[in-house]
Order: sequence, then structure tokens, then C-alpha cells
Amino acid sequence: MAECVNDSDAESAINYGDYVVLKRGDVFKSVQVENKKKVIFEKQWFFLDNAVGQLYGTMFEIEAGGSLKPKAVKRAGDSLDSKEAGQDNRHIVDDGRSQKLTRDDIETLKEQGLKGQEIVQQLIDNSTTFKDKTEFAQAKYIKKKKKKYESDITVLKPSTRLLAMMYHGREPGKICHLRYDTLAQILTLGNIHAGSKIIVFETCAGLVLGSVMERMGGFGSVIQMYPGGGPTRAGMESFGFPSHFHETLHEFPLCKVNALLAGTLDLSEKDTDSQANGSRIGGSDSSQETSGVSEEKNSEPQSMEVSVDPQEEMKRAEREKLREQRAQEKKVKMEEKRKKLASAAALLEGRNADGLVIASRFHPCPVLMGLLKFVAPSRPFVVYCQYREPLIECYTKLREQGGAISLRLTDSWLRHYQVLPNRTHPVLLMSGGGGYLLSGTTVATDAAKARNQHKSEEPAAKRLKLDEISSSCDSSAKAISVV
Amino acid sequence: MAECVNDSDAESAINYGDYVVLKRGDVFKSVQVENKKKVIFEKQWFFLDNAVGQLYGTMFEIEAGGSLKPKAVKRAGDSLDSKEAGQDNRHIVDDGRSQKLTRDDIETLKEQGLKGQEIVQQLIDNSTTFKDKTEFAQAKYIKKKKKKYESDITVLKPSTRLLAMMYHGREPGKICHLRYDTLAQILTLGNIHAGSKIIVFETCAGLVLGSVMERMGGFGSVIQMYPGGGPTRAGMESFGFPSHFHETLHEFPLCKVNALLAGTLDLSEKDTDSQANGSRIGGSDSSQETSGVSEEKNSEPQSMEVSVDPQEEMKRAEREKLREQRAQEKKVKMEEKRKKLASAAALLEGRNADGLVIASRFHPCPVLMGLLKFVAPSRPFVVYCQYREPLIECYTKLREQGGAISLRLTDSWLRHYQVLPNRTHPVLLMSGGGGYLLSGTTVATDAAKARNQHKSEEPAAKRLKLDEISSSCDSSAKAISVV
Amino acid sequence: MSFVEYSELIQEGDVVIIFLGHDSMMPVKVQSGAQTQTRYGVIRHSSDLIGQRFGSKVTCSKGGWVYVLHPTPELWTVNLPHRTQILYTTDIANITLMLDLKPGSVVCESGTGSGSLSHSILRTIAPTGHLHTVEFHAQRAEKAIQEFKEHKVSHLVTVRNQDVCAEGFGITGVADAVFLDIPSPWEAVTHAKRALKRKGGRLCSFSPCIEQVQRTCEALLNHGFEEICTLEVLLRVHDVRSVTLPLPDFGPEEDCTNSTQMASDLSQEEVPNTGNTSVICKTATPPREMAGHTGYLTFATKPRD
Amino acid sequence: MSFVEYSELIQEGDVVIIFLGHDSMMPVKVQSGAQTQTRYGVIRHSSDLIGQRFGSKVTCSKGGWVYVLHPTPELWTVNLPHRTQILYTTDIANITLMLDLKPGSVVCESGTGSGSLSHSILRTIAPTGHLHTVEFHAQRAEKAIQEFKEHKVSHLVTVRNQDVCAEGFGITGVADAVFLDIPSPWEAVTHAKRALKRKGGRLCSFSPCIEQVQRTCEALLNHGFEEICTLEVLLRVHDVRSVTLPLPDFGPEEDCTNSTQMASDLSQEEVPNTGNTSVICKTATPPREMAGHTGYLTFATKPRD
Repeated sequence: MAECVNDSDAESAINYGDYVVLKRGDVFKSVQVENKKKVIFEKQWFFLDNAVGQLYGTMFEIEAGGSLKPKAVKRAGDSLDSKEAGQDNRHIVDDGRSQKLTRDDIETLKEQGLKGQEIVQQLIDNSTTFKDKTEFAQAKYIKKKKKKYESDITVLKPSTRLLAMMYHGREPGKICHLRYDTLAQILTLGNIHAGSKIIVFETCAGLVLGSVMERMGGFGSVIQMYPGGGPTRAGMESFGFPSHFHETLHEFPLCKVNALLAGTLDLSEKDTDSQANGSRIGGSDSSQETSGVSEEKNSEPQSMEVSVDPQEEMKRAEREKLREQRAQEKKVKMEEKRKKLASAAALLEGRNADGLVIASRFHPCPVLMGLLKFVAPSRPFVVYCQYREPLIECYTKLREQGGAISLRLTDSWLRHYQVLPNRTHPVLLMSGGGGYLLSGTTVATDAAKARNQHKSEEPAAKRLKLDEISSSCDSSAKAISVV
Repeated sequence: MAECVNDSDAESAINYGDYVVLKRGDVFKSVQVENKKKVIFEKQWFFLDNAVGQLYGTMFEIEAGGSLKPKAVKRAGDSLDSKEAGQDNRHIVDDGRSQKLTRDDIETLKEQGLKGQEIVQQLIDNSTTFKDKTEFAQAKYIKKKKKKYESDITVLKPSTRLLAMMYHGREPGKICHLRYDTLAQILTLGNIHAGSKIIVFETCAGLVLGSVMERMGGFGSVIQMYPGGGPTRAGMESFGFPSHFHETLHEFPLCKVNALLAGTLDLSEKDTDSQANGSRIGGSDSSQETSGVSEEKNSEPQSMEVSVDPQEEMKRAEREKLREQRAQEKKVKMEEKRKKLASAAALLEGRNADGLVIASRFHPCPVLMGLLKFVAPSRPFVVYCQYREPLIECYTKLREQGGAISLRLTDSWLRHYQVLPNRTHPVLLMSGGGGYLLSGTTVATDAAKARNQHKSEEPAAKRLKLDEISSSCDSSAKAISVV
Repeated sequence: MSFVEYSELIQEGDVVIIFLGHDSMMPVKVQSGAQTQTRYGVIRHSSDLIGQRFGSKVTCSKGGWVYVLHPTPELWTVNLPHRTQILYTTDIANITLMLDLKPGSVVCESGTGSGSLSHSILRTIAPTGHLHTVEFHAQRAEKAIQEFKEHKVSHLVTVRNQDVCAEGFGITGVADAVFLDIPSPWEAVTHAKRALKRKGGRLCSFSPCIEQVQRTCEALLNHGFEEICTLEVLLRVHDVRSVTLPLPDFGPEEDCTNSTQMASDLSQEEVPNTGNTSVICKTATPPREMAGHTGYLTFATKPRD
Repeated sequence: MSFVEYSELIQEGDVVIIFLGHDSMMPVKVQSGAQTQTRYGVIRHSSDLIGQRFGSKVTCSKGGWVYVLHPTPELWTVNLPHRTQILYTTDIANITLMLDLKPGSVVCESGTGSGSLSHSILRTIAPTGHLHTVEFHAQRAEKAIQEFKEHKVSHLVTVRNQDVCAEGFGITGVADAVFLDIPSPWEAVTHAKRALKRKGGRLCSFSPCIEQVQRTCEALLNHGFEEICTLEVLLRVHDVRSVTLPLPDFGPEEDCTNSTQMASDLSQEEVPNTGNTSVICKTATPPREMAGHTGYLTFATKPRD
């Protein structure tokens, strides 16, 4: 088995419709490969059509007219040893020699096999003014230099690593400034793996959702809880998962959590619906209430005129037909929606999820306290927040309430290194912070401990009750218990 | 001038009465050299008498009976190169060879000139279990190993560096966990230097006070603000400053700050006192109110019996005499105290201090807002707090109130390195945090800006008034203006 | 129970983690009839563990209680028997993400050591991936094989007892990722390259010393690896606690100062109906000492052949 | 005005720091009759600066205003004209403390560079100490001499234009401390030792690269230096700000759940009379990017001869 090479090149060729990650230097961009679509990346524009059929990992040059041309693979392998000891930035400065690398120096470095990024680092090291610039100016300088020396584009298969680095580098605001090393912690501390049932609540553009799904590999189920209008999934889409992955993904609106917990979630029409009695659905106002997202608003003005013009009559009939058709379509959509809601509800109702991941711009405390009820005992949960204070509150609340052990509030510190002969040092710019995590493990809630709590009256009894419910529901995840 | 060697050995000999710092490995202890006083340091006891007359920096061995014996100076200078590449901890582990350095290895290392600390680091590197111990166990392990391989004691002249490292290592609780690199920031950001007038409020055992005084070099003045019973100065005493340094040190109780600001501080007796009319002082109840610390409480019971026994009469006369003597002493002390208070008040009243340093367990916000009024415009202030939240509050309050610019809330990150051939890496244990600093620069407060403030009515006028006062008082720091 | 799949109830032969209190745990192998001694008294496996739900509270003979937890690679990392220095979760998390590991990945690892990383890799690549782990030390390799069996992951892993620098990983062109935690990683770079798929893959080397990193980076460059990137991650744990901050007493308040007023404003904000003497503040503080270094992580991409 | 003594009022010839706003400053040399252009308009030195109190607000010609600040070594560090890379306050603070500098200290420094550290040393060792600073580059040495004169500290400093590695500091046995910021500090260790007092003293070397540190430590050990200690300090600035955190809507509250209740508890704590939709939280956040490295600081003690 060991020598069996399961490495066909066919599976790694770029196709139309693929989601890919473009790489230039250490800047990334996620795009879908489409016919004759103009892509703008780092202020250059081009078409990906020539990349189709090429293998993932291929490096391209941009030619006139924006077409891509695969670059000849260059055999790397030159050592960097030729630079001598003592020939570092300080020396250059103090010798009173040229205070910057000359154009020739850069060419030499290039010949020595230095990548664009390394050349940029060299430029930084040899710029007497770099360290004296403001942080903003430094970042600008780096960007400018990068643009100049890193112009080739590589097309890569998406992965959590690439997308997390891409979002962090380009649009950290969209992912609540979640740094890739922090995302790494989330996935590991959450014990995310194939075959488990994970609840995800995130407002990180779908990146966290996608990374969880990648780690599930299409096995098990993910329930995405979503606020307001609907779940955000752009980041997840960028992973380009095969279609069966999507079947493992469920969604449930936050605004129905209370109803679900109370057992009053209205799913009664589900069974009747499937038995074709669909007339009530379109008209029912309650359906709109339950639908969460109402994507289509009938833009057609409802004409109130009464006329006998036969043409008008025909038009009206047509309109009527159209309306009915729309109603039918809507009915089908509503039906699908209800089915999806029901299946997500069924997964949640067992209260036996294998993990909970929260990474959002919402106050994590009510979210955590609400969603933790759906998690089985002895399962990990991880809460990310860009700020420290809300997690301190979560911690305090959990301690009061019980049901969770091994609580840890952490942040991490990440530094990259330049490793070059006689010029090894940490990279001069580093990320200021990667956000905070609160992680822990659920345990069966306990009446005795609850009794000693701050809020003494009802929670103890309540928790006991919840506990009993969840125990009795364990093996009936498919059955929807209507209380 | 350049070649003039001002380096007499006389000045660096250890004397009775000197405050010295004992060093063993990287553990320090501050003691005063006293005749036949037993000193206990790292579980060993000894007498410092034999150190008297020896030069500072001398290393001693402890001999039987606890006497110290100067060690022969060993010529260091052996290179560490003899350890080969690849012979690091990982290698030793994976080779399946002995998982620890043998006794012989250690002796070899010693011969190679490795200091005790380095040997300990070697032991750590070569212990397969070290990394797997809990942090506590790791610290214990290090301590144990240190004790074994670092037994010689060096006697050093105290300095901010040594005392700050000593307190941080041994009793961080006493100095509000102020780390030495953070103290370094305080002294530099505060622009502490000879000839300035600095206000210090600290509850760091006097360490911060002492470090400020060291940087003032006996030039200028330091006003120590103190809470409750009296100023804490043990840490300052440990510097062993020459006596003229102490003349630059003033103290002022926090509880009189309001009175001073209001101009109602009672110092009227000051002038009359110095003109010998001292009778009112001892009896006056107000004096006790103003004294702050009443060190001596008359423990002698006031006898109310009436008797005619001549012996009793004699005793009584003696007691009377004693009492009068005590009253006189007390009077003198009170007088001294009043003078000190007056001189501190005079320094403060000019509202032209050159800097303000706060490092205490008190909530820094009211302290800062209160004491900042005594600082001249265009002067730095630095506030240390072990916690972040109170400084966030300070920051917000200052922004609202104005009068300070360039506000910066910072913390710092400190890491030590092991630099040995082929075994260079950061030290495995590091400090978790060094506390937080809020620093800024005072500016003249401004009516226009004050008007736009949240609290709209009085502060504007008030600030203007204060401003005028402080301007008019600038050159009259000695005169006490009684409003 | 398995390390790659949750179970609801404890069964004979399971490994469970007994949670005794803050940072105090122990792993126990469940065997009917067996007993485990804890500081809270005896746990009887047959009555107290078998058939119980993971995560439930178990009362010990002395009346104290513990929680019984389902094992995870992360709990295992802090509970496993140490045969070597081990990798901890912070580094493991980054290694996993930066190596692009996921279900189906084929991974090479050397050395196996105490299996801390191995368990985490296996969890991530299950059910369709495979781990080829090489351990120089015979007893350690043997012990690892046994552990993988007990943890019901042996179908996902091949343990080889050989010297990776001399003999490589024993496979060619099948790996998506290679991980090196050996004293001379530069000596294994050729073998790593050979083990990786033709279409390319990722490599990670963990080394405590910078000299090892330097030599490894040079070797990687010489062997055509790309995107060579060295980084370091440190975790900081924060203790949540309430601290009391006394308020200064500036003396009786006079009409034309507002300092004490300020102080009372403050106390109103934070302790509404208490005296003016102190405020309580909820904060998080780092530990006095923390891990300041574990190792440098060097990552690289092997491009398509 | 002098860099080692505060003055109250601005005088002809002074260097003042014009504070224009957050992180925006400029140094100005005050000359009667001169004008300085700022984005808020012109500042006329004779009427707007001379005779004004340091720290006061000056209204510019366009109606905007600025603060005029007394120079300090720390303000100078962020305002000085750059002739080289410079040392910043965080490193300077640690160098000063770890070298035991105080009034009266005799200090050697190389290279002088842009004088960032020099000003800070002079402030600390005044009025009785002396700085011997060596600069290889002739124009830089010349410029430093001129600056020290303008800043009224030239009586405390001797600038030498020579190669410290070849010629040393030009003094023997008089220094309490030596600071090295040169490309090959190991070549200057003998000279540093010679410059230090017989009774001993402290040394610091600043180097960006670890290889420089390694060679320097080796040289220090070979020359009998003790307590060799390498460290690194990074400053993190925190922005204080208010952030708004929306509260989740779990839907209408039913009698047997307490999740929304929880949320409303929360909002009561933080925004008393607002709707339940969000809470405002005061926090401090680090900048997106910060200085991740300046250099390693290596300290050592020269023992008594």
C-alpha cells in the first residue's frame, strides 16, 4: 500500500468553474475561473482562460492583452552562502558606503535564487530610512517594493491556510481580525474532525465555516447558526468543495433558538406539505415569519383596474398564470426551506453536538450561553473574539453557571523570521494581535453545584430539566419531539 | 581630561553600614553590612564581616562557621566551541543515548568556563522531562539545579538594575509586579534627570522612589506623595545613597492634597514656630490632625493618684521631668514634621513640577487626575499599573479633560536568549507580563477646549483660574501663597 | 471510544480522562473489575465508569467527585506518558493548518516520539488518510504501535522503526505533507522530498535552536523547496480575576477642587452603594511565568516535479 | 532650553518641538524674525514663540493651533533628522537601566549615528558625567558636534571621528559603561575592555542579527566578561476605543428558556436604557502591525582587573 501512488495529474488540472487562489509574492486572491472574465489582482488585470487545463501550482507571466503564459520551471538550488559575514545592513551603513542596495545588487540577489519577498526584506534591511518611517509608511514601502519584484502569478488550490492568510492580509475587517494562527487554534482546540457534528456561529465571511468543513472532509454535519437575514458563505464558497460537502451543511437562524429550546418551533406543516396539500403555504402570513430570508419580493404591481379589453383580459390571464407559477415556485422554495429548517432543528434538538465554534462580531456571551445548550457533555467549545473584555465576561458567566471545565482565556503571539546566512533575525514588522480565544470542555450539569449558585431559585431546577431532556433525546436525533 | 583615571579602589571597598547586594547565580538579596550579623541567603547562612575592607565585586566562598573567604580570581577565557554541531538536546534524545548530561559532562562544562546559569540551562536542555513538567515544576527544577551549581556569593554595589531584578525575582508582589524593563521605560519616558523636580507616588516598596533618586544623582528635588500612615522607603534605603541625596527628598501626604489645592493647608504656625514660640504645638489637637503619621504613642500610663510619699514625690518629679522632656522631643519632632510639610507644600504649590511618576496599587485614575495639577506644562508623566483596565479609564478621562497630549498606553514583551554555539534559542521560561504604562505630556489647559467638554459649566473657568495661578506662581516656588 | 470518533457511553477497554480539578487530570484504561485510586478516593470501573456517559460526574469512594472525559488528541497531549520531549497544542495547531492537513491527507512524521503530534494528525486525516511515522528508537516505536492499537487508530498509521536520515520514510511519492522533529532535519530533506507526491506538498521542520533552522533552510533551498517560511508562536494564558483597587484619600473636599469629586464619580460607576474606599475591577492577568520558547517552525512547499 | 535642563520660557536659539496633532510633530530652531510654515499656517518666531511658556498653545496664521513643547531626548528621538538607522526609546530605556547609567557616569558609545541614544545618555549622566562617542563617518561626526552645541550639551560630550574597531575609544580605564552599535561588535570588544575602569563596568551591544550576537558573546567570553546576557524587548501600543457589540436575537422568549433573559441581563449591565440590540465596551486594541524586531541587546559585566 505504501508505494501506491495516488497522485494523478488529472485531478490537479485547473478547470472552468474552479475556485482558485492566485498568489503573487505573499499576496493572495481568491477567484472563480470563468470564461473570459477579467481578473484584477494587485493592480494588474488578466484572464485566467489560459490557465485552464494547466496544473495547479503553475506559475504564469502576464502577457500583452492580459493573457497568461506558463513560466518555464526554473531549477532552483543555488545556495545563498555567497553573501559574506558582516555584510549586513549595519555594516553597509557604517562603512559610509552606498546606503542602499544598488540595482546590480538586486540582480545579483535574484540570480542567487532569492525570491521576491527576500529581496524586499533585503531592501528593507538596507534602507537607512525604513526603520524611521511610521508604521504606515513602512507598510506602504514594503508593498511598493513587492509590486516591483514579485510580478509572477501562481494558481493554487484553495486551502484554509491560503484563504486565512489571504483574508488576514487583505481584508482583516471582514473576518473580525482573526489571525491564521488563531484559526489554527480554533480548529485544533475544537477537535474538528470527520464524522462529528459541529455547530458554527461566525461572522467571518464564511472562512471559519469553510475551514471547519475542510477538516470534516465531507463526513458528519455542520450546523451554521446565522443572525438576521441569512448565513454568510462567500469565504466557504472560495474553498471550492465538491458538492457532497454541501449536503453536510445545515443552517439554523438564531432567532428561532428560543423557540427550539422551548419546543415551540413550528414545523407542523412539514409533514402535511410533503403530502401535497400546499395551498395554505403561499398565502399564510406565518410562513413569511418563519422563512427567515424572503429573497424575492414580487415587484409586479398588483393592478386594481377593472377592464373588459380582451387584450387586457389576455394579459391578465397571463399575469394570473405568472402569479400562480411564482406562487408555486415560492411554495417549493418555502418547502425546501422548511425541510432544511426541520433537518437542522432535528440535528440540534438532540442536544448532542460534538463541538461549538463561535467567531463573530456579536457579543460572545449570550451567544455562547445560548448555543452551549446544544452541545453534548465532554465536548470542546471555542469562542473567538477580537476583544478581551467580552471573553472575560463569558468566562465569569460560565464559572457561575457551571457545565464547563478547563476554561482557558488565551491569546497568541506570532513572529516570522528572516533566515539568511549571517542575516538571520525576526521580521521587522509583526502582527500586533491575533484576537482572543476562550476554550473549554462541556460536562454534564449538576444539580448540587447549581444549588450553590448565585442566582439560587430557578436555574438549578431548570438545568436539571434540560439535562434530563438532552439525555432522553440522545439517540433520537432524527425524531423531532414536539413538546 | 580623557586619560584622567578617577577610579580609586578606596571608594569601592565594602564598609560596615553599607547597603550591598548579594548575588548568587542570578538571585539577589539586599542587606546592610553589620557587625557579626547573621545573613541568610538562599538557605545558606553566613556573616559579612570578612567582606569588610574587600572590594565591591569580590566573589566569596562560605567556609565553616559561616565566614566568607574571597575566591581567587579565575582567568576565564576558554571558548565554548568544543561542543559540536548537532550535539543538541534533540540529538541526545533521538540517539537513544543517555538522556541527561552525566556528572562528568557537567564537570567538563565547568572546566570550559560555563557559569552556573549556563550549566543549569544545559541541564534543562538535556532533560527529557523538563519541557513536560508543569510551569511550576519547571521553575522548581531550575531553582534546585541552580542551588547546586551556583554557590559562590558576590557582593555588589546596589543599583536600580540589581534592585529591580531582585524585587521582580523574589518579591514581585511588593512592587506591584513592576518588571525591570517597565521600570526602565518609566525612568526614560519620565525624563528623570539631575536638577528636575519630580513628584513620585508609588507603593512599590520604595524601589521606584529610589530609582528616580538614583537618576537625579542628588541634584534637584523629589516629592514623594504618600497614602495613609506614611511613605514606604525600604527599597530606596537599599540603594545606600549618600546623605546629601536624602536632603533632596520631600514628602507630602495625599490626604492634604485637597487642602493644598484649595489653599487652606494650615501652615500658619510655621513662621511663629521657628521664632521659638512653641508652647501651643504639643497640646494643639489640630497638630495631630496635620501630622499624618503619629509615630510615638505615649505608652506611659498617666497616673491620677494623689500621694505625699517623698519617694513617690521624687518619682513624680522625675516622671514630670521625663514627660516634659518627651513633650519637648515631641515638639521638636512635630516642628521638624511641619517644616518638612511646609517645604514639600512650597515645592508643590508652584505647580511647576518637572515630572510625575505613579506606580501603585491604588486606582491610578483619581491619583493621576489629582496630582497632574502640580505639574508644569510641557512635562512628561508616566503611570504604571499592573492591570490594563484602570489605565484605559485614565486615558479616557484625560482625553475628556484635556491638558495632556501624546497619550500612549503600552506594555512590553521581554525575552532572554541562550547564546551558545549551536544551541542558541530563546530562554524556555519568560515573564508573562510586565504591567502597563500610560504616558503623556502636559500642556497648558485651554479655555476654548474646556468649553467643548462634556461637563460644561464650571471646569472651564476653574481650569483657567488654575492656569493663571500656576503661571503667576512659577517663579515664586518658595513663597507660599495663601488664598 | 476512539481518538477519531466520539462515543456517547464509556465501554470496556476505553481510555478515559479523569478530570480531578483545575489542570489536574489522569488517563485511565477502563477494565471491568479494575479500580483507580484518586485523591478523592477509589473509582470502580465496573460500577462507576462502564456504561456511564462521557462528561458525567463520578462520585469517588471518599465522597469527592470527578468528571470522566472522552479522550481527544488535545487532552492526550497533556496526559500522555512522556517518552521524549513532546509537541504541545499551540505548535500542533499551527503545524496542522500550515501543512494543509485534512481528511484524506497522507502524512509522514519523524520522530514519533511520545505520539503527541501523531494523535493529532490521525484525528485530522481520518477516516481516509494515512500517517507514516518513523521512530529511530525501537522501544518507543513499539510503544507507539501499542498505543495506536489501544486508541483504535492503528488502521490509519504505519510505524517504522528506522533512522529517517539514513533510510527515509520508506515510501515514495505518496505524501501530501512531511513533518520533521529531529536533531538534524537538514539530513532528512532529500528523504522528505522523495516521500512527497509528484504534484508537490508541504513540509514542516520543528527545531528549538536557530542554528538548526539555518541549516535546514539552506538544505530546503538547495533541494528546490519554495515559500520557505520560519515562524514562532507563543501562547499566553490569561487568568480571569477580580482585583480591588483602593481609591486615594485626598482629604476633605474643598469647594474649588474637584479631585475627590472625581474619585466619587468613579466609585459611582463601579461600586454603586459602597463607601468611597475602593473599586473592584474584573481583569485578566498573564501568569508570572510562561513558556518563552518551544521551537521554531519552518514551513516549505515542494513544487511539482 | 537645554536637553539636560528644563526652562520655563522659550528663548532665541532654542530648539522647540511643534506638536501638530496625534503623532505629528516637528522640531524648530527659534530665531527672532524667522517664520515656520505648518499645515495650520505660519508661526512667527518673534511674536508666537519667544517669551512664550513651553507647553502653551500657539495660534497659527490660519487660525489653527499647535502646542510648543520643551525638547526632551524622547521627543528628539521621534523628531531628529535621520543620518542612519536610530535606536528608539524602548531599547534606549533598557540600555540606560542595564548599563547602570546615572549622573556622573562616564560612557563610551559607538557609533554616534544620528545621536538618538547620545542625547538620552547625556540627559542621564549630566551634570557630572561624560560621554565619549566615536563615529566612523566624518560628516556624521561633524553634524553631531554641531547638534550637541545647539542643544547646549557639548560640555558633556567628546566626539571622535575614528574607526572604533581599529582605534578604540581614545581613552583608557575611565568608562563606567560602553555601548556598541556597530556591524562587527566583536572587533571592538578589546577596545571596550580597555576603555572601562579598572574596577569594572558594564557593556552593551546592539545587533539586529543573531549571528552578530553569537560572535559578540563568544568574544565577550574570551575577553573575560561576565554575566553575559542577551535579551530583546518589544513595545506594544494599545489604542483605547469603544466598540459596539451587537446582541444576538434568539427570538421571542419562551417561559422555559433563559437565553434572551441572559442577554437582557447583560445589556442592563452595560447600556441601561437602550434597546437590547447592542452593548458598548471600552477596550484597548493593539495596532494591526507593530515593530516585530529592532535588535538584540547583549549585556555583560567587565569584572575588576
